[in-house]
Amino acid sequence: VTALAISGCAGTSGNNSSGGSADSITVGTTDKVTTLDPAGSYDNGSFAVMNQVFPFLLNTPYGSPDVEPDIAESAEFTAPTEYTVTLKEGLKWANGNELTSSDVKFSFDRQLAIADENGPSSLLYNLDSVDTPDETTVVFNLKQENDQVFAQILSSPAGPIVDEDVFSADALTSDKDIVDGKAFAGQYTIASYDFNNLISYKANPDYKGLLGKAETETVNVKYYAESANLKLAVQEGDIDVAFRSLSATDIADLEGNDKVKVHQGPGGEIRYIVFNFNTQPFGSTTPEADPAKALAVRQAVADLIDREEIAEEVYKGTYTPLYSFMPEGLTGATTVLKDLYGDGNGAPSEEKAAERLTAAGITTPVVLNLQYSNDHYGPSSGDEYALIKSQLEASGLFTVNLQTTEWVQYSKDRSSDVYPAYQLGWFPDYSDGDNYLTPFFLIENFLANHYDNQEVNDMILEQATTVDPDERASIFEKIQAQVAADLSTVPYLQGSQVAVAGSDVDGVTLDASFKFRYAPLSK
Amino acid sequence: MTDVLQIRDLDVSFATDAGAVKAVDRVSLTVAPGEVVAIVGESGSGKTVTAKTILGLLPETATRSGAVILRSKDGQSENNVVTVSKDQLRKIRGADVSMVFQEPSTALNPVYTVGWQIAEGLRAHDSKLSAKSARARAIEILTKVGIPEPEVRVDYYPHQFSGGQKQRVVIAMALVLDPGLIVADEPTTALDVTVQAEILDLLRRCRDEFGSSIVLITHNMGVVADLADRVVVMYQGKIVEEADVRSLFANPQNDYTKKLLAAVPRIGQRIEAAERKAPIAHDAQPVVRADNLQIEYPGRMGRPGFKAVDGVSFTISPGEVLGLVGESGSGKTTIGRAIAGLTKVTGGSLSVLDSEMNGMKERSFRAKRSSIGFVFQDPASSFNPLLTITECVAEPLKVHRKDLDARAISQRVGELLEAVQLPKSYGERYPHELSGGQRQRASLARALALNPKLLIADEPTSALDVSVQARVLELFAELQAELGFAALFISHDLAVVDILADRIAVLYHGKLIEEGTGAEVLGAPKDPYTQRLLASLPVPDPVAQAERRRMLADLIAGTPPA
Amino acid sequence: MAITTPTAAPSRKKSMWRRLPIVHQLSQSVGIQRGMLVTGLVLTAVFVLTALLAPLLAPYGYSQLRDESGAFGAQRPPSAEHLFGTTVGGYDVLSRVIWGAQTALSVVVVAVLLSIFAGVALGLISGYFGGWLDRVLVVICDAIYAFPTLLLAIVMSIAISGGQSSLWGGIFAAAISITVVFIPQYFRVIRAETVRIKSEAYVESAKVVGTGNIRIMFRHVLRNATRTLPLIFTLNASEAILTLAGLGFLGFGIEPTSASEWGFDLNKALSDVSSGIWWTSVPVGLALVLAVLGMTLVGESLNDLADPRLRGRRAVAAASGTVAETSVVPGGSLTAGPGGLDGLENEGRS
Amino acid sequence: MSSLTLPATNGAPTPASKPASPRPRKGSGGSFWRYLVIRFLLIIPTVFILVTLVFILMRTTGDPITAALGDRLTADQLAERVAAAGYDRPIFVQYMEYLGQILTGDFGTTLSDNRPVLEVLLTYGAATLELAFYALIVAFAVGIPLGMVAAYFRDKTPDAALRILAILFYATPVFFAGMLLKLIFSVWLKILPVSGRGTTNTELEMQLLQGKTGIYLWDALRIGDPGILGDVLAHAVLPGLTLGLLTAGIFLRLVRTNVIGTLSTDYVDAGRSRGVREFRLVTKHAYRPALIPIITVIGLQIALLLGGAVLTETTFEWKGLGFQLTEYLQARDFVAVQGIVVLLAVIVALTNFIVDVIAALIDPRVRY
Ligand SMILES: Nc1ncnc2c1ncn2[C@@H]1O[C@H](COP(=O)(O)OP(=O)(O)OP(=O)(O)O)[C@@H](O)[C@H]1O
Ligand SMILES: Nc1ncnc2c1ncn2[C@@H]1O[C@H](COP(=O)(O)OP(=O)(O)OP(=O)(O)O)[C@@H](O)[C@H]1O
Ligand SMILES: [Mg+2]
Ligand SMILES: [Mg+2]
Repeated sequence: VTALAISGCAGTSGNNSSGGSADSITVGTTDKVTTLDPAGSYDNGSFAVMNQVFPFLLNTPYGSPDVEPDIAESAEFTAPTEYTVTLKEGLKWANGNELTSSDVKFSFDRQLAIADENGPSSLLYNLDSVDTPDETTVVFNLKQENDQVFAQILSSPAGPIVDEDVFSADALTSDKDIVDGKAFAGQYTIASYDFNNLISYKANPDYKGLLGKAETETVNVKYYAESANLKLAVQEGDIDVAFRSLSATDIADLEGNDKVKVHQGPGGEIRYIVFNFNTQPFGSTTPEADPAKALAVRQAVADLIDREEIAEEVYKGTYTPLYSFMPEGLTGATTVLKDLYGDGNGAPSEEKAAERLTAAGITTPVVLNLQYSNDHYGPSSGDEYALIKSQLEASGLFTVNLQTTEWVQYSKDRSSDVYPAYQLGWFPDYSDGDNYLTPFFLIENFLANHYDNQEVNDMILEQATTVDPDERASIFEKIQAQVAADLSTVPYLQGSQVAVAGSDVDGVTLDASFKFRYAPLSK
Repeated sequence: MTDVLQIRDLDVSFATDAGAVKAVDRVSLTVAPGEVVAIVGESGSGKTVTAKTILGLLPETATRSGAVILRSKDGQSENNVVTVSKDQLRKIRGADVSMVFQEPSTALNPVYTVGWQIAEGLRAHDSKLSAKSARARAIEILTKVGIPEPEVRVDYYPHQFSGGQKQRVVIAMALVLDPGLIVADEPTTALDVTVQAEILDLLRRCRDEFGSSIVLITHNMGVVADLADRVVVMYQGKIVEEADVRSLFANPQNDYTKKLLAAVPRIGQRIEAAERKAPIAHDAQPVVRADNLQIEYPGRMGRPGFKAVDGVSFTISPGEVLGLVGESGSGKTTIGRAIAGLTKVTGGSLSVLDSEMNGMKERSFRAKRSSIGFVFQDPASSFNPLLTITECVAEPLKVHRKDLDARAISQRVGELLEAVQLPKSYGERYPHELSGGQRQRASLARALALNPKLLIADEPTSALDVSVQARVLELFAELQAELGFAALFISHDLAVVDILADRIAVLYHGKLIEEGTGAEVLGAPKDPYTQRLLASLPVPDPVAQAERRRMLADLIAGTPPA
Repeated sequence: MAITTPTAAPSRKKSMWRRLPIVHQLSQSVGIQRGMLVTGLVLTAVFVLTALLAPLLAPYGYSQLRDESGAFGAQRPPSAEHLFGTTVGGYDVLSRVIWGAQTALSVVVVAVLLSIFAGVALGLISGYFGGWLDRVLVVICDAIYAFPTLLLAIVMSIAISGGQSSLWGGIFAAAISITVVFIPQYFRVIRAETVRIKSEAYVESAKVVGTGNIRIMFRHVLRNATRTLPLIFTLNASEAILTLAGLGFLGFGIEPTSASEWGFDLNKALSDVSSGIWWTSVPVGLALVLAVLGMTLVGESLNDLADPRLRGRRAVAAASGTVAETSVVPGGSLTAGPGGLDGLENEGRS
Repeated sequence: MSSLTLPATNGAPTPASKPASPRPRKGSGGSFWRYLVIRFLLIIPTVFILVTLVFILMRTTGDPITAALGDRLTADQLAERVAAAGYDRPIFVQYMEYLGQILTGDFGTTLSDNRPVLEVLLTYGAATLELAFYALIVAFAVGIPLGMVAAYFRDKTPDAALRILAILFYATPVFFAGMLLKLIFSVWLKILPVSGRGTTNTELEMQLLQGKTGIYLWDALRIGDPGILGDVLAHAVLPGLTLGLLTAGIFLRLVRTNVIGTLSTDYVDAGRSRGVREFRLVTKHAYRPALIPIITVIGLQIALLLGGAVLTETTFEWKGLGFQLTEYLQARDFVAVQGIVVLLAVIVALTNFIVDVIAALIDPRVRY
């Protein structure tokens, strides 16, 4: 502990001492950690910490969306339901304990055993049991054959490996015990932990995995509540890097500032409108139920939405238009909606929408009750939906009743058929196309919007077990095309990752892994 | 000039919500060294304003003209208070002229010790004075005004003194800088008569021992007779008469002065109306019978309660007027309220119109209420400010006489108002638009609305001027004679009670110590407390008062204080 | 010392008009006190008028994003079409400010009315009857009072926003949240007044004649207990605006598409402020501050004027000048006038 | 108008009526301490009512699982987890269970981030206390002297100016004022930090300190490094000013009205009649008696101060109770919310209790 590298330890005056000297970097964020224990949290803020300090069997290398062995030597299907991972030799936890297959088995067993209500155990839906033939070999026994997603899941929030000597097998372990027990084996260890205020990371010399050694010895992460403060902090040089989430205005302003550089990368986050097939206009439980008319309404909405305008006006380019169900950058993603709806080039088309509605015999304007959450998807949802409302109404084809509800109620209502059409966002658990399809378009899906297409259902199940990457990509395309025709949801925005760093900071890496890693940072 | 104070052509006006009010109108007067000048006059005649002008204490809303010339005691300097600079005025205050306030408890700052407050005046005039010697001076002056154990008491806070002691402290503060003139504005009004006698004694010593002149403001002619050398009578802002004390009482010149003197109640005085009073039905069932009556106020939060009335027995027969006297806090009001059912009886028995009040249920008593009238002490607050006089007087009728329609009620109200000699047209006014005397008459009308068998009058005249008081008392006597109700008449003024009551009861610390006819109780008091009470009462006659003063001194010397 | 009571009251009509709250005080006030009251009244009047006339005054709707010539665009600097520019959400700032007055006023009126009714009723009953009900209510109200108002409003708004938010839904949700905060305040004031009035001689005299409780409560207590309400009303109104803004700022307020709300807009403008975009926040902030300033000034002036010790009065020209013989005294003068001895002698003895 | 002789402040127009609650008059000193004990015991029902109220409000409007995973899991999965955690049982049953826990002194661990509630309270409570402390210093230092100045110049220009200033302090929303202050002092003048309670280095030092209290000022004094102390103080300036001025506005008005009120009492006149200087009359004779109602009302302002602290804490990244409470509210973490509510209620009740004692110490009439 005494060796802790605190830059300029003594005598620093409070004024404007920037992030520290060359061997330390300070990152600011508005994320929030809930708990360090991988079994107890399923959110971005906590996962961001885990990514720095816990080892993963498989991980996404810098610049790629696909997974490769991290602390593992190899990982492959040794039988249709057996996924075998071999660990590297001589792995150690920062506290000196050996990192063996037994830790791995412990980690997954406890995920399933604890199945914490806030935890990600649901991601391990296909894991049956874990065997450890020897110190370095782990065999995952799966329920379904050839699960192509399982490798991704090992890099997801369900995937961090934990130290069996520190963590409890059947209960959540407190942050304090984790930090005191130095149960870390990722690129960094945590030297000092002040919950949701300041975390000080120290490079882990024992890390031998895929991602390589950390460039900077000490990284401090400060947690902010207000993005306005985060912005001022990076602008004034109090911190070196600001990552997640600056407002669009802030980013636009910082772009004109020489002292900092705005880095942008692909983001996995998408925004979409969900239609409830039962209660939407002409939905199956409404008095004038008519599937064809209902489809026409959905299509007309897709025709009228001006994605470019939303991205530019509301988000100043920090979000980009999304024309498919899978975000751009993922293997297999298409832009199918661009061709099918609007003017064919991504811009809206009133004529086409009007045509469609007329063709379906619908008298306009159609009254649409549109619901959004005012706080859950960032502060701009209000502006976003005001703009969508205005876009839909500008054509005269729709009358939109915009409504908003506090998040918890919203979550309950949306799955109980209360909202005919509503806003949702999605942040992926792992960067694979499957994660953008399975939750939404299976017959029993998480949207509970009564979308029911057996063909889509089958194709989704099929891609999950298709070994050949090209074949799998083509199934992805087919699914997207079919869903685009059915329009269970209308995706319209894809978030990009934006980090603002001092101009002297190198190594800001924003890639399709959607994980922001501190190790490459240096200055 | 040898006069300590010379006021010439003083005019004072106030800005008020209702426009300008002239309070003092061309007043001129002088005070010679060592002289006690009393200013008397009805309430609001400008006495206090004149006094405050002498010290330059008028509020900012006041405008003055004329001259108020003050001479220092040693005759070194003279200042016109009206024109002098602020700083100079500050220097005069306390040193040349000082003030004794009416209400001693409000004139003392509750959060500082009396020693601090006395020293404050010294320090204001001598910033070099050490804390130690200021304290010594404070102890010295406290000794002189007769505070026991002054070395200890100097560190007491005002609330740790009794009312009379507080007034002594206030006087000590006025004396400490040895001013040539002390202005005392009603220095004894807030005190009981026995205490009042002591304070008057002290003031006399101020003059005799310190050689201070005193401007004494009061409306109590007894006090004037006791203390003053010369008297100035004010009426409506003007001085209407000025004379030395003996000749004023013996031979008043001005009409107003004559009326004023005539209106002062005296013991043994009978008024015409009271002579024709209704007969007392001694044989009939008494209207009120108290037997070992006890009333205890519950203590706050588990503390033992306070016994305000402790084992009192008396009766009131139909048509009889019982006068209840006693010093402040002796339990008079409590008894009155208990009879009216406003305060719970906690022990003994009290029967009112054949209802037992101990354990009384409001519901069962409500019917009896129509037979009881209550006249409150403060006429201003006993009327709902939002209702007209007519509405107020009609209230009991509306509640109890459901048989009467609006016209009948209004007619009855008219009759009532006329009975108390208020023109009917006054009924449309709101309470605040009536004078105190008029309000008290309206209050009487309301109490009589239902022809009660029993009237409880709780100090009905204590808020009134002597002159108005005389009228109301007369009216009361007249109505009693006419209507023949029984009455409990509560007052702290022996003379007032003597005028009206058939019998008088003296209350002391919640106990009834003496009861009898006026002649018995006041003519030959048996209880030492009654004796002192009687002797303390100053009479409006300088010659007689000098005699009484000697008697009182003997009495006190003879009997150890109670 | 009693202040002069004018025996000869001016004509009744005039005095009724004069006795109306505000008007009465306005005519009472002088100098700087009047200046402050007038300033407050003017600001408040501007605020109320803006709110009432918002549909006429505002160039655009509160949630209007485009007109015939297309979308407004976000964060456009002030121009001829948009006097105060546009917000980050692409609304016209001026219109939002004007419509915001309407929201603020609605919330204030609903909140204050609701809390007055609830608070007055509870306070009256509690203060008049006393007993265990009184004790329980007092403890509850004290407990609620002990809770920071903004936090309480947040808890309430979460509880209420379970329903869907429309314009009035949003306003009511905000108003009810604020109401809960205010009820204890009205309760305490009215209860204290009731307890005081209950022991006033005129209530006792009503009791002595056997008047029933209900009649006493309404005829004697209620009307006298409500004198202080206009004052508290103004002070609470300004507090309501600030609470609403606080809610909006923390994201518990009214949504931009349901109504325009200043706190929400200010929150949105925070990023703008540090990016050199002043026009989205300054007009809103100013409107908010001025509205609160206006109402607080009125409230404070009423407070000062209600308290004779704090009330200033016009200086009288000169001692000997304008003065009439008005020193008719409370006791009634001895010789002159209907209240005096002579008067009595004349009319009496009939 | 008895209830209005104290100023009806914006923050709390009613506190004026508060002293109507049993403030013993002279001579009843013996019962004063009894009153204080009862006052102290009253904390219990207060806390109980608030806890109940908040529990019902929170639990009827949602559960922490839905709050956290509403857009992650299907309705069935959610329902399953909700049932597993027992949130689908009748509210009353859950409430009794919760009460049982509290009564055994077990505040539990937070639902949304798995931390011991006591630790949460200590950490954030310390921060809020420190902020309130700074704010009170500013409020006293600014509000009370200026209030006396205003009283001294009553109804003259300085008075009017001060009063308008006071209202402006109060009327400017904290977040707006805070932003402006940050722009001026941090961005343009660069003399004060933007936000937070210390620089990274300071905070790391604090973490290393054995037996840290979480009250940075205290911890910094113990570390004894002037640099760190300076840093902590520099970070305290803007939040302290923002919240302090808000409160100062209220204090100013309070002091002014009460001092003016006492200035017209007989004992001030008595002082005047003895030649005491006007200035001394205001600052000594009138001020101290005026202080008694002032202190009482100030006690009630504590709730306001804590409320204002929510916005100040958010604006300046001052991670304290109020800020945290809004977070937990949104997460429906009722265990954490209850804990904070209990603490707030206790703080408020304790403050009022202490205020009563202080008022008693100032007012000799109730001292024995
Ligand atoms: N501050 C004031 N503002 C307005 N009018 C006042 C003020 N002080 C006194 N007055 C008026 O001046 C007149 C004289 O009042 P003053 O106090 O001198 O009467 P007083 O003779 O002392 O009466 P009392 O015996 O009742 O004390 C009254 O009409 C009174 O109402
Ligand atoms: N509500 C009450 N609670 C407690 N004690 C009371 C209450 N009312 C009166 N007392 C006390 O009871 C005693 C008698 O009071 P009461 O009012 O009967 O006196 P009084 O003789 O009418 O005095 P005064 O001449 O001053 O009107 C006093 O000591 C008083 O302090
Ligand atoms: Mg007088
Ligand atoms: Mg009495």
